Amino acid sequence: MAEIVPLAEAVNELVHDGDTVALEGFTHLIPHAAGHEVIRQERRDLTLVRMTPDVIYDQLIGMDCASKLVFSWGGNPGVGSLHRLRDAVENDWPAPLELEEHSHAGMAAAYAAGASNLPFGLVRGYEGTDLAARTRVAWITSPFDGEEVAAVPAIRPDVGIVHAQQADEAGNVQLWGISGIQKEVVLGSRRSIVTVEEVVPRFEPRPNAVFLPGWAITAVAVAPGGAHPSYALGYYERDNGFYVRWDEISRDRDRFQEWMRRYVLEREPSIA
Amino acid sequence: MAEIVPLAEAVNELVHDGDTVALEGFTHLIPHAAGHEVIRQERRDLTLVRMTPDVIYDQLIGMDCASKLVFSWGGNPGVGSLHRLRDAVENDWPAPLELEEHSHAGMAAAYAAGASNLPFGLVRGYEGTDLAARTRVAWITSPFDGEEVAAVPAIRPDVGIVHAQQADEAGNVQLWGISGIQKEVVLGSRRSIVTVEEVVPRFEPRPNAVFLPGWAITAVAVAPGGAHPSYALGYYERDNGFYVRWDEISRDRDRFQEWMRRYVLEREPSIA
Amino acid sequence: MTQVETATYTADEMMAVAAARRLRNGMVCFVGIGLPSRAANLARATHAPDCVLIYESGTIGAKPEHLPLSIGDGELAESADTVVSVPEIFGYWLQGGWVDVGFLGAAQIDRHGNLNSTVIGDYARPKVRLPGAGGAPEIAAMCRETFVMMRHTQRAFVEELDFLTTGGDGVTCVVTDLGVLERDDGELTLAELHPDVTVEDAQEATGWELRVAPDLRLGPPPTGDELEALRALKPANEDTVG
Amino acid sequence: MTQVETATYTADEMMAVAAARRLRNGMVCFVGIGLPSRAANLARATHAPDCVLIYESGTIGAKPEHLPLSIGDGELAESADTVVSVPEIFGYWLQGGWVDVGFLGAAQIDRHGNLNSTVIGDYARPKVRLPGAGGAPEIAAMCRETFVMMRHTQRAFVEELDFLTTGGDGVTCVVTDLGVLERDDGELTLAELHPDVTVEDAQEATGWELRVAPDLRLGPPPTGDELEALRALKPANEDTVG
Repeated sequence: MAEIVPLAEAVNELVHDGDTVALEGFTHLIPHAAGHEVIRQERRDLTLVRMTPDVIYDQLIGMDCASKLVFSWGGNPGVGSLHRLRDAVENDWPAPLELEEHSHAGMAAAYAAGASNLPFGLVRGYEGTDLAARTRVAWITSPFDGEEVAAVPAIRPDVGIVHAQQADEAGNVQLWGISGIQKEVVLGSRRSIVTVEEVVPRFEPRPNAVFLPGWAITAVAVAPGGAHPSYALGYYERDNGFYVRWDEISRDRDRFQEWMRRYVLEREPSIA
Repeated sequence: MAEIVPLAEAVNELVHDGDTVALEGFTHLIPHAAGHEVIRQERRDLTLVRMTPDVIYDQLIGMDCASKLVFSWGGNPGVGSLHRLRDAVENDWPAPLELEEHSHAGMAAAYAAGASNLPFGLVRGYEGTDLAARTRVAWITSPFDGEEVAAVPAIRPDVGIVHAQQADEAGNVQLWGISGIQKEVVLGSRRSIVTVEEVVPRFEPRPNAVFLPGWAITAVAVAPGGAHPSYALGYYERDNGFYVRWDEISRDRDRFQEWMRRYVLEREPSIA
Repeated sequence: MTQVETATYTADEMMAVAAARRLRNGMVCFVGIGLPSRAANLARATHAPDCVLIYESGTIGAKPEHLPLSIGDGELAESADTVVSVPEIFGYWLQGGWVDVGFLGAAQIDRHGNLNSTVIGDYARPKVRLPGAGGAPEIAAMCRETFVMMRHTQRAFVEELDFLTTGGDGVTCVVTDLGVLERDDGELTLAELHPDVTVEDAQEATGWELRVAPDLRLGPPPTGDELEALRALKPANEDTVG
Repeated sequence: MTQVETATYTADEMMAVAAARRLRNGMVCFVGIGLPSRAANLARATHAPDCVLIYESGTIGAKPEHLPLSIGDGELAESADTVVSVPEIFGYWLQGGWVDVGFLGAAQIDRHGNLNSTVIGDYARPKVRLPGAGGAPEIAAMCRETFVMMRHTQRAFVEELDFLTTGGDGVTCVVTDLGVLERDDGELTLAELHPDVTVEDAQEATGWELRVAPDLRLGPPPTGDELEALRALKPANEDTVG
């Protein structure tokens, strides 16, 4: 049964140096507040996993939390490059960053395999691309009809972190709108943290909602605005302007560090 | 785009002798009306596929529509045996019935593989059981960690048939409540028929609803009460008494045939 | 509190009570219809209100007020925390490793807890064709432990199964209408007797030489509360059925 | 009808119009953000109102009134027929074979339609690290056909890719700001020129010797309706962005 605990406590207890950590969110409900807490607690040598690493991963990488990134699309959506990610890959700053990259379809199959407790997932893909030689993929021949499909190793992070709209007192969680890969991450990770906008007495049933029972979550932490500058459907909209400003802030190492000091390091656990 | 057509026309055009046909419904929304139409049109030599064949499959088998059954649990839920199924397997009446049986987990993975256009699905199971020698299963060694898992061949029926609560004028379909394996069947079949309780101007968004776009369906047919004696959440309840009565009706070959003549063969397309 | 006649109760009622007592509050249970569902809902109505019931139809956290007659009864969906697809319930939830206890029945069981729910007689030409595996093989393989509920007869508790549908390694206890068998050193061993049942009764109903635990327990009879709760658990429209 | 200045339009506008014209009503399109999304929504606003837009965030049948800035914009979810998980959108819908047209961009393309969106320079020590594959490889492999939209430059239309991210076999046409290339006998061939563009302009912007179709077409300029619809397609909160 998930305990409702302060975010700082959840990160302190559940995220360790060297862990494989997936802070997921497919363009919605991105767990920024949790990522900032990981930065404040100076976790190091993490293998960061995410289909669409964007601003919060740029921040984690620029603050030297990660030694490896497993991903399928790394950019600032609608804006352009992630400058801190590029600086790490192109110039080893602040440290070298090992990459394991996939396609979205491959990574989605790998997450689903992890949630299903299977050693690998299957996907029609990778063949004939240069990606195949640069990532973990293998070919499997169908024992029934001889057809070949690609196999990708299951993703089973040490810690899965997602943001949701609501929890109830028992630590159950409900999220709605674009739900991306969040269910798979929570179910496929050894430990999980879900930050939520608020705790409500009971959930209102909603179309396209994902319910995550408290007994499948390790810790729930209340973090209002915890997805900002991403959005939480029904709570606040995407701060598109921030994504544009991030392009400028993150281009320069000094300006990036100054911003992080001011808006993340010197802040109490809350949104930046 | 799905056409809204009379049920008799849909069955006549889309279900052929010798086809592999899945009339699915996991204890809810079982497509009885469509099954009766298949019986009336005297389809023969069908390979019938269903996780939980119950009364409507008993009727199809007893009326000599099928030469093979692919399934994982065949019984009269809450009551007992399917006497027509047993008579076919135990005494070859009205004809021998070949069986390919699976576990629920295996068959669910096979349907999901079919919907995913993959040659096979993966499941932890079958090992150490007598089932393994009696069904289509193979073992695959993970190329990443050497672990073994079972592979089951994808299910891709010629025709998938399900019942749903509502369609709209464009042939889109919405169903809700227990949705079982219906999405996988419609998406994984070469052709599909969806019977619905009614056509509505527009769908009300609902929790736990499954939306099937008209462009993924071959034909939609209006069949009010078309799940009876199964139920359609929001429309009518399960006729538990019928399932009990079926036990008596179906025990005796003559009584069964008389019942089928009276309530199915001599009726117009509608519920029995 | 109403007065319940506790002096008379049926063997099936004792079986349901004994099984329900084994569920601890908060456990996540994967439940089949029939005896298992009755026992799990009794536990929820008595000492384990926060037991989480999962049915293979995809209902998670079902809280039925009436006993479901099928795993797909509408009340299961309407009272559930959420309803997921069948591939998801088996893939993410059962195989994913989230279930504490699986609750099964079967037609035959052997001393190792292996189960047959496929055929009596030869597979190709069976004397009785049974419904088949359903969810049982993976429930027994993937839950932390599996409880079996069966009426105790020589025909059911056999030296050799006609067909091995479900491997018994995960079966930790078998609750019958005579008592409870628990796994000891790999073999199902008589660990508890219901009131007024003897070791000889149990041996007589068992098709193999039944081991008896040195610390054989005598299970207490149903309490008034248990019987009252059990008898209040009626199917939604029993009239129609009966 | 309002008066729209059709005499002046940008090359990007022409590109969007030319791409939109290629979508037929009722087509199911798997759409990326940016140029493809703009063109697909223009088609929906003009001649193809029943085009079905699928975004990889899991929104099926999205009908945004504003141009989404990311594939996950709230309006996509709120206007969609349904929202499914990311494994489902790629597994059941894209890989399942339900999509008519995939709509992609890229950093580099070669004469066979192969695409690079991974790196410029060497993979291990890149000059420019690009975002990576995203959904592109499977979109190009699984859709019935794939349209590519790219601005036409020597840096983008190259003799040899720095990295082959996405195989080009399914790419049937490439819409640029200069014209349209179509696959002929396996090779992308100049099939249509936008107004005021010459074959020489296109050749100059292409890093390989560009084949020209014998029946090279001259595409008509945007109509007033097209331009009006295109210019009405604004991001939800462009102010914030600009």
